[in-house]
Amino acid sequence: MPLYIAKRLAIGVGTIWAAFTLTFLLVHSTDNSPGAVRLGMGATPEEVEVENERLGWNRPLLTQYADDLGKMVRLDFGQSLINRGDVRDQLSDRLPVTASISVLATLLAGIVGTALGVVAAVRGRGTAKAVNAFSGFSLSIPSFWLGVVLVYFFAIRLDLLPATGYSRFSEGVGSWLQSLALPVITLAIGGAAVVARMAASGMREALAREYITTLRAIGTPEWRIRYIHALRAASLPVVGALGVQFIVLFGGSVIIENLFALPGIGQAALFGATGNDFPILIGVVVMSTAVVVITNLVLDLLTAVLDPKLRTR
Amino acid sequence: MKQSSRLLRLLAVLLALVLVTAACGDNDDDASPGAGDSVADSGDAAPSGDDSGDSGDAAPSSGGLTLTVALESDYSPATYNPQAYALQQFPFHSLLYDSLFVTTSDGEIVPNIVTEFATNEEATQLTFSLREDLVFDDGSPLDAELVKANLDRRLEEDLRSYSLFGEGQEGEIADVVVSGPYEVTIHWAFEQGIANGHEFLADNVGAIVGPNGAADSTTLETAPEGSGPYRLDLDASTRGATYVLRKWADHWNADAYAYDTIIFNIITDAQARANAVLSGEADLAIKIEPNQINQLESEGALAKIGGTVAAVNVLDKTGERVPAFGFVETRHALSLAIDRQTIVDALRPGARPTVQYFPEQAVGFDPTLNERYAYDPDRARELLASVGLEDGFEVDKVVLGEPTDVELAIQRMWQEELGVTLNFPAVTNTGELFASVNTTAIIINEWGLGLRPAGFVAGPVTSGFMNTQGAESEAISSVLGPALGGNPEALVALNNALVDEGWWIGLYETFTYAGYNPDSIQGVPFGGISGIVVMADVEPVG
Amino acid sequence: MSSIRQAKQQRIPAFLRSWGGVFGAGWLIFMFLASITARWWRPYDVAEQDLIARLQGPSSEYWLGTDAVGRDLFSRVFTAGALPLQASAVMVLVAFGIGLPLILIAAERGGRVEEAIGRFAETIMSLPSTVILLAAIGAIGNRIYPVMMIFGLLVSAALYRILIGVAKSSRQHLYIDAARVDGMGSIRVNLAHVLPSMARPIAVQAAIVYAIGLLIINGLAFLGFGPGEPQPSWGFMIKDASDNIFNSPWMMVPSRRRPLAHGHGGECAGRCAGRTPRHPGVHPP
Amino acid sequence: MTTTVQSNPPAIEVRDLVVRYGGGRRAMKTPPAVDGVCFDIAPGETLGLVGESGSGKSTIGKALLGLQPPTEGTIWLHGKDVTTASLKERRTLASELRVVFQDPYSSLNPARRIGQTLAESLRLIGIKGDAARARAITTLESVGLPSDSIDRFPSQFSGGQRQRIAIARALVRDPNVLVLDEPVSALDLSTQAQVLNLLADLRDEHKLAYLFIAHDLGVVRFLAHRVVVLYRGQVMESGPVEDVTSRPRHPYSVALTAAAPVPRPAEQIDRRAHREALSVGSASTAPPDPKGCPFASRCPLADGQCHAERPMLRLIGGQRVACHHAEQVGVTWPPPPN
Repeated sequence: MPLYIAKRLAIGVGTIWAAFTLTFLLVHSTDNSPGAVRLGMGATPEEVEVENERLGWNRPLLTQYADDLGKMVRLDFGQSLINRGDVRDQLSDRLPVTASISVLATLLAGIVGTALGVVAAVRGRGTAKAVNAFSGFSLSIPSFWLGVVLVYFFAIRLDLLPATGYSRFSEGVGSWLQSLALPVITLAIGGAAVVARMAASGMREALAREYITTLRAIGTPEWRIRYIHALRAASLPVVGALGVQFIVLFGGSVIIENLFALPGIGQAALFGATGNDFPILIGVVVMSTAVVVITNLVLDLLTAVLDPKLRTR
Repeated sequence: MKQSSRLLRLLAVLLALVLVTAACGDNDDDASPGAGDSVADSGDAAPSGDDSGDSGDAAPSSGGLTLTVALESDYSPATYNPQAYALQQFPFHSLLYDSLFVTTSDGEIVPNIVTEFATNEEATQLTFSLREDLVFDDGSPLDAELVKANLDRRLEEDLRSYSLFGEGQEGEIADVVVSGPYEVTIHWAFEQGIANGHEFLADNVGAIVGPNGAADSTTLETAPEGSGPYRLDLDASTRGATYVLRKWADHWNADAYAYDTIIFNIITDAQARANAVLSGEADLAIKIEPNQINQLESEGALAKIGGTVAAVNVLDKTGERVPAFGFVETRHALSLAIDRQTIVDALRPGARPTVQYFPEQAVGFDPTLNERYAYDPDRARELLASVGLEDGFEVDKVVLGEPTDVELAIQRMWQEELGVTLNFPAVTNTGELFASVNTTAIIINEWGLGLRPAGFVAGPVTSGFMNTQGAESEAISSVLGPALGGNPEALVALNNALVDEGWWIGLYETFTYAGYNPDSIQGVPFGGISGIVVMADVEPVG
Repeated sequence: MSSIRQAKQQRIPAFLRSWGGVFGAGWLIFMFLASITARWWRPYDVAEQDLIARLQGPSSEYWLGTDAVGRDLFSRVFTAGALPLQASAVMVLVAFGIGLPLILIAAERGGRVEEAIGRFAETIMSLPSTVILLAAIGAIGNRIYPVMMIFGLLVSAALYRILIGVAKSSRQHLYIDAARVDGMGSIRVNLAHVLPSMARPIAVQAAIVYAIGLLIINGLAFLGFGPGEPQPSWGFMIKDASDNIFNSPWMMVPSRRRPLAHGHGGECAGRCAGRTPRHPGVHPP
Repeated sequence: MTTTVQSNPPAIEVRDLVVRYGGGRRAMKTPPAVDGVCFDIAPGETLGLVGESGSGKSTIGKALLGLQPPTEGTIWLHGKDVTTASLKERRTLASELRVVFQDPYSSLNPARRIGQTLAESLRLIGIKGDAARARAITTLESVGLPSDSIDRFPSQFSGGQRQRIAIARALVRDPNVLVLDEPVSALDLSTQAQVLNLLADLRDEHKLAYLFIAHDLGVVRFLAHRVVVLYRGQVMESGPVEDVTSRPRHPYSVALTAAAPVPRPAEQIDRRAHREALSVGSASTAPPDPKGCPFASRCPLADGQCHAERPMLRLIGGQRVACHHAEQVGVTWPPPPN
């Protein structure tokens, strides 16, 4: 087990390194320079050159890479080129928002998806078809379209939920949940569709196993067979799928945050992209990757707990 | 598919119900619809400073009122220095900084931290005195030395609000003299003097930053340093997204501000901004786009203020760039061929067609002008024929990126009615765009003329970038002097002259729109027709 | 008799043996052809406007209605397809171009080679792709083809994870060994035997990945990284529609139809190509 | 054994073959799949290679065919060292050394017509088009299939027919050595007999040498001249097929003989009872003591010596046996069937 964790950790560190390197290369592969971004349109080439010199942009690429990598290890992403603020501080302000959305969406997708999957597997063909149709439909609609429609109905027409804005957890769980309800639902529906499919096939497989027949033969109540024994067996691939789902939903929150005006990482990524704010871009990528890596590590451990075969490793 | 979409709807409702019930679990009235929420709750958002210094008579603020404002962009993106921004951003900075003079919601410019001011006889000097009880957080005073230190940075390029004090500009300052501990004298560079010079020192231009920021602007990049009625709660704020301002009870004018907490949420998406007001998350949304106007208007949550005029501005008055423009008949024909009502109805709902220069609310507005130059394509064709241009001609309008919808509409009208071809050569940066005024015949723009429309004529229209040819018009120059002095008849005459000479082909007068929640605030106090919301005058309902 | 029919079916790809698959594949092909040829048959130019007829519903004149400046949605919808359909195809090519060789090498070599490639794929897979794409746009600008190629690189890792098992089990076939005993070279074995035996899962994944590519492109356009106006893009049309949702809610319908139908087409063709993939792996955002 | 005449080298000669799966340090810890195996096959001779699954018999076949590189040892084909033949060498080699696999369903690419499969093999030695087609038809006919088989897909044939196709595929290059990797174990009994007869006929007709891999001694007895019994990658016993099957000298061979299926149910029951009486345990997953006899943990005769000392192959009677107690086997043990 410790070896297993160490291995996962090593992969996680590798992932963060890869994210950093990829973004670093992207940023350095352009004609644009941080000096030009920082000084804006009015600056002369000479001024831009001076500013680039000051920012260390003209040093050899490898020197900059080593330097930036060292800083990244200390979680120092430098200053934003646009608002001059410390990138780490700004992003750590925003991280809880994105994390809340994607974690809640993943949970919701997991719960709703599993429920749908189980229902599809246990009930008749009609239900299975309906669930299948639902998941096919939700997989193919863009989340941003869904978001617009949900806002229109639930926030504007029915006035049930807020359309925009984020209320901090510390300001009350109720308003926190309310402010996240629509974005989370928007994001979760696609994920629920995927989970539903996996849960349904896992459930069907589990119910077809021999030991289930044995349990039936010895008179175990049907609900116990379905919801205790079969579900436990089916939950393993679902938990595995949630890891992938989390990555997907985390990425999806970029669009959703802008739709719902939530001050999260995705919004920062968008601002960074439109403003060519290189430090923000690198910071966003590295920190998002770190979140994804940590979440996946947790899910891996959870899988290990659920799966006795892995525990011995 | 129909079936599955119904299923989806059902599912969405169920999910929403689950979450709402979860949300209701700990707070019963949270889910109640309507606007009361944002005003009534957050009792824990009491001001952090103790209010022992100032009296307890700050009656309206005792309830812990919160005002939530949705902004279309970050009003303080690069630094918290108000002098680096334009008037448009002042609603945000006005709460953090004291300004020498301010614009009220009546549109008047009045002293704020100035107690009294005077202009000398020749109008070359402006002397004003400051309140003596103004302090910053670190205890340093806001005195004459500091005001001088602020104004002495006027030549710094980054401090955009000071651009009018620069060399050759309409408000060039020769010197700032400290004439007493709390008394400052400004020497204007113009020999004729400036009669209402104090108006230059209003709002964002007159905002005074603290001693550290005045010494080194970069200190303002991470935190504001102002003596205003509110302090920025840096911990509760997220740069670029949310700014939380807490009232500072010790401020000399604290009683004038109704809210204990003001939250600015940056919502760049136009629809999301409108949604925020409609669903009650924001009490006030600054800048509403044309697409959202109908929606907000039907819910009774729209405020608007006029004063923005769109026009085709003729740069080539001599015909040396496009010979056809040498004839005043051509310019009139172009004006008569524009169906302004259709443009307004289709593309600028809520705007008002106009051919003239002065906004409806400004002195100098002349309703007869709109009748004289009303849409008349037949007359337009006649005019063109009269100068031998019945086959039309070609003219360029340089655009940055893509032409606007209005420009596309005008292109079509000129083509169909007159056979005049309007081309849109594109440039990719503003430098090129600005340079094009030296070579092209027309520009099309919306001008926020604000409070001093005549000054704009004296500046850009006759002697600035709109007249790089140096064209002269007796009709205009003869009335410009008295008009600048505020003579109503001269203003009307100036307006007529601009249109009759065909220098100014008005299109429509439009509005600045703001959305608000009528259940929580009384209305949107715009500062005159400047379209800037006066935050001090935003009042809660009841 | 039955064996003859069986033999004939052998030549028809599996996913075309169900109506859903035929529909999905047919729809994709139709949209692809219609979109890239739209410039020759569309009833109106994409920039042509009719201010009087703005924000109209479907009519005989404007089959899908008009947008906020009175431009024909039908012409715009179809014209808008060309770029995402092509860019997404490029993305799929890049993804398989990188992924398939790695998959084949890993499956053939096994052992440490497979482990190393697997680690690499796992690393790439854990990257939050949307954020990376935004960073790419921020760095190299709004250039859809290079950006989608980067996305292809990210997707190739997911493909690896899904298809490596298929490739390995495909190599278990004794006819692969038989071909090697024949003296066939590694490349020829892969091209002649391994790849064809993976055709079905590859088709499934290609369809899914293609649909995801479309959704990503439209998502980026929704965020404002589409082709510049007046060039139409589906994502921007949704944005436009959402800005006008009060004035004309129906605009959401035609603007949604394309991405939806595409997602669905890919999804359908993919699903029908085989059974639902056990581990879908790649999903739309 | 090594008294081969220079002018007439054995078809196959294998010396000290060791095969380990995987690479690196971890592979060195696990016992090799094949551990020091030696044998050779004369031209026209059939050698049976017997052992239960996991005994390494298929691995030996793969090593011969170049599908699994040997870790140590040498393989000669007609006196030529082919242990590490390059792909190019393999291609010429492939004409001499062919294979028939166990599973006729997996060994033919279902997407290709029979003709294509045969032609593919021929194309590699430069025979194309009509010449290839003609040769393919001849070969198919020689294994008892109609000539129109050439345009059909594998799915249109039964298991036995497919195995004939597989044999045709092996023969189409006109080889002189065939590796038969359990060629009939996937077939039903009547088909087994047909295929075995076909193989015997072809051997006689073409003077083929067979390495016949099987997991029971029954089918080996029918076809092979000599037999090698393999357990955990090591040779337990080898010798003429009659000697080994009728008078096995190794306890493991005894168990294998008893396990060979017999077509008569009554006898099958007797055999099973007998096998149980042998009390030979089933294969355990625990690795055997590297120093001792690999079979010791299952062997009813095992004693301290067996666990401590690995028995060497000894010549006893007609066969070579690797057992400390070989003399006992067949004399005091096992108890006779009742």
